[in-house]
Amino acid sequence: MLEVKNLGFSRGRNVLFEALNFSVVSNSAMRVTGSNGSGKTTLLRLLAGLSRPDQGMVYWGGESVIKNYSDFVKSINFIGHDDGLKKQLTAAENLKLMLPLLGVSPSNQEVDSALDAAGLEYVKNRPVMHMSAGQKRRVTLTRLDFMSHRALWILDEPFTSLDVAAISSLVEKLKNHIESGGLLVFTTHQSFDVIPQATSLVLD
Amino acid sequence: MNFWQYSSPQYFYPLAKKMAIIFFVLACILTVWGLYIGFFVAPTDFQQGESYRIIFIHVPAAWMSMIIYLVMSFWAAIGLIMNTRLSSMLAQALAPTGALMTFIALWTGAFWGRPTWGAWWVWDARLTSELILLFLYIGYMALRASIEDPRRADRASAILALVGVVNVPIIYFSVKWWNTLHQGASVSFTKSPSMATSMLTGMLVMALAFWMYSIAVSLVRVRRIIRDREANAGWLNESRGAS
Amino acid sequence: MFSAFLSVLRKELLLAFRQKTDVVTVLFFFLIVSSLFPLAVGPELSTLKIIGPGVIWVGALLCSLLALHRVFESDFSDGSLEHLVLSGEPLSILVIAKIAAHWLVTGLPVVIVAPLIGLQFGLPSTSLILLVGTLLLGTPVLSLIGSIGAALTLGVRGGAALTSILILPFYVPVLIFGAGAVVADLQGLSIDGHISVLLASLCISVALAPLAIASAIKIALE
Amino acid sequence: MKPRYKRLILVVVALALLTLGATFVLKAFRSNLVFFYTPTEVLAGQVPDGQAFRIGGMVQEGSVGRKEDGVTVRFEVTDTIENVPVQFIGILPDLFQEGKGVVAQGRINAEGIFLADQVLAKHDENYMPPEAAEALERARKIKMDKQ
Repeated sequence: MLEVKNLGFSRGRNVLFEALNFSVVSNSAMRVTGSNGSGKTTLLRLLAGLSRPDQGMVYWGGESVIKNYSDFVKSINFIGHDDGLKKQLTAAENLKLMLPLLGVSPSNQEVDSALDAAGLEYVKNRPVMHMSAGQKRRVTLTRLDFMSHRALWILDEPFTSLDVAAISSLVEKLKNHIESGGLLVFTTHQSFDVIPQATSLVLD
Repeated sequence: MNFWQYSSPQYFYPLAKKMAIIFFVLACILTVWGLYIGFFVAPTDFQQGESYRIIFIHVPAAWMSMIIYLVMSFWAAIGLIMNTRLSSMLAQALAPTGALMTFIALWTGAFWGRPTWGAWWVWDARLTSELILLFLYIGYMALRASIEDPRRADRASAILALVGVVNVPIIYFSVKWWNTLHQGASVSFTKSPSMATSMLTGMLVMALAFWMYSIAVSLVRVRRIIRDREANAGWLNESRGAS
Repeated sequence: MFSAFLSVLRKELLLAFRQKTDVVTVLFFFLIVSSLFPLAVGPELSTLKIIGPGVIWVGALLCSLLALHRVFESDFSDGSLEHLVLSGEPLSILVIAKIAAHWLVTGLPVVIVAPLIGLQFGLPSTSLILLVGTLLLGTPVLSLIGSIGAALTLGVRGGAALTSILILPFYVPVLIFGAGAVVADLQGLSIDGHISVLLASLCISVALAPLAIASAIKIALE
Repeated sequence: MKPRYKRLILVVVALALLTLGATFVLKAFRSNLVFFYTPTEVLAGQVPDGQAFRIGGMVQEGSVGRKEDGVTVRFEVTDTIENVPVQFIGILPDLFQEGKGVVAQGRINAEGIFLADQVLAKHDENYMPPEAAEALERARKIKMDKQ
C-alpha cells in the first residue's frame, strides 16, 4: 500500500501543496489532475522518492520510501516527463542499455519483439532523433512490458502524443496491471475517464 | 525560555537586531582601543621598524579569513544534513565578510611584503593558498547567486564549501610544512608567543575587534536574507512595526 | 552493482563513438592552444623547453574544462540522470562509470597526443615519458574534481563559465605538481615529492569526489 | 547482494583509498618541495643545474661589501655549515642585514658565485622593541664570552 501522510512541498516562495493525505491500495488506481503548474509532476516525483518533501512523508508498505530507497525502487515503474532516450542511439540500443540499469537484462530478441509489438518494427533501428514524439513515447512505454511484475506504476502523462490505437493498447495494459493486483498513479490532461475505476485527486 | 526556538528565523530575526547592535558597539570600542595600542603604545620593532604595525590589521584579517570559512562550512553542513533554514542563511551571510577578510589579508600582506621582503607578491605556499581561499569564497558566492531556488542554492553551495575545507589546513600549516618566505606563526597553542607583550595585546584586541565586526555585519546580513526569503510568511509584516 | 556500472560505461562509450566530432574538437583545441605559445613567446628552444611542461599541462586542463559540461548536462535535460537514481544502485559507483567513460574519450586522447606537442617544445625523451606519466595520474583527478563543478551547476544559467570559476582553484595543486614534476626532472632534481602529491590527490579524489557528485546530482534532480 | 553489504564494501574501499592518499601526503612532506634551497644543498649539487632557483639562509656576518661601481653588492649566504657567495645588482630590501634571513633568486655561474636577479629579506616571527633586542643580544654575547 502506498500512503501519503501530511505531505507538503514548496518551490521557493510558491507553496505547491500542504497537508496532503491519501493512500492507494492494491487493485486500484489514482488519477492526479490539475492545471499547469499545480504540482502534478512534483507530486509524482515525490511518490517515486526523487524529491524530498518539506513536510510529511511517503510510505510504501508502512516504511518511508526515502529510508529504504534501494528496496523501494525495485518495486516501482516510474516513467517521467523526460523519456531518458539518447537521440543518437536507436530505439533498440536505448532499451538494451537502459534496462540493465533498471534491473532487467532482456535478450536482443526480446527487445526486438517488444518494439515490434509496439508498432515500431520499421523504425526501431533508426536513431531516436529521427522519430516522432508519439513513436518516442511508445519506445518509452515498452519498458512496462519488461517490468510489468513491479507493483507500483507511477506514470507522468502517459497518453501524451499517442494515437488512438496506442492509447487503447496502453489502457489495456494498465487495466491488466490493476486487475492483477497492481497499483497505479498517473497524471493526465485527458478529460475523458480512460481508466474508469481510478479515484481522482485534484490539485489546485 | 526555550533556547531552540531561536533556530527558527521568526524568533531569530528580532534577536539578531539586538545582538548586531551590541556587537557593533563592541567592535567600535575594541577597534579604537586596539589601534591606540597598535600605534601609540606598542614599541617600534627591532628589525622591521614601523612597517611591522600592519600586523595589527593583517594578522586578524588572515585569522578571520580562515575561521569564517570554517564557520561557514560548519553552518552549511548543518543546513545540508539537518535541513535547517537558518543555518544555511548564516552560511550565506558569512561568505561576503570572509571574502573581504581574505582580500584585506592579501592586500595588507602585499603592503607589508614590499618594505620587508622586497616584493609585493611571491608565489610561496602561504600566499598561493590564501589566494585560492579568495577564489573559493568567490566561487561559493557565484554559485549561490546563479541558482534561483534558494533551497537548491543552500545545498549545492554547501557541498562546494565542504569540498573547499581541505584548503584551510593547507594555508595554516603551509609555513610549517614547507620552506616558505612567509614567517612562521607568532602565536600558537603549543608555545608562548614570540612577541613583546604590548604588541601581542594590540594584535589580540584587534583580532577580537574583527570578530565582533564579522559577527555584527553577518547578523545584519542574515536579517536582510530572512527578509528576502521569508517575505511571504505572515510574521514578518507583523514584526516589522515592532522591530 | 557491477553490471549496472558496466552498462553505464558501455552506453557512454557508444554515445561518444556516435559523436566522434566532440572528441575530435577537444583534441584539436588542445593542439591549437599549445601551438599558440611558441608563436607568441618566440621560437627560442631554451625558453620553450622551460615553459613546455607548463603549457602542455595548462592545455590539458583547459581541455578538461571544455569537455566538462557534457558529462551530466545532456543526461540531466533528457531524463537519463533520473534513471541512475531509479536504478537503486549506489549513485557514486554509477558516477564513477560516467567519469571513467568521459576520461577515456576526452582525457586519454590528450595524454596520448601530449608527447607530440612536447616535441614541438624541444623536450627530451625522458621528459616526454614523465609528461605522459604525470598526465596519466593528473587528468583523472581533473575529471573527478571537475565533475563536482559540473554536477553543482546542472541546469543553472551560465553553467559552463560558472563551472570554471568553481573548479579552477581546485585544479591549481594538480597543475603545480604535475607540471612541476616535469620541470624538476629537467633540472635534474628529485621528483618523488611531486609524484606523491599527484598519487595522493588521485586516491583522495577517487574516494571523495563521487560522494560529492552523487549528492550534487540528487540536489539538482529535486 | 543486499544494499547494506554494497554500502559496506564502498565504505571500506573509500577508507582504504583515503589511507593510501594520506600515506602519499606524508611521503610528500618528507621529500623536498621547497621555496628555496639551503647552501648545503647547493654545494651538494641537489639544485637545478644551469637553471634559476632560490637560495635561502642567513647573511654571513661581515661578508657584505660593494664593488667599485657602487651598485653591485656581494655577500655570503650561510646555513652555519656552508657558505655560498652571492652577487646582486640593484636595491636591497630595507630589512636586508647581516645575520638576518635572506632568500635570493638567480643562478649559479661557473665560478660558483650565485648571480641573483632578486633578493628578498626573510624575517622571522619574533617581534620586540629595539631595547629588548639589544638586551637579548648582550645576554647572548655574555653567554658566549663565558664559554
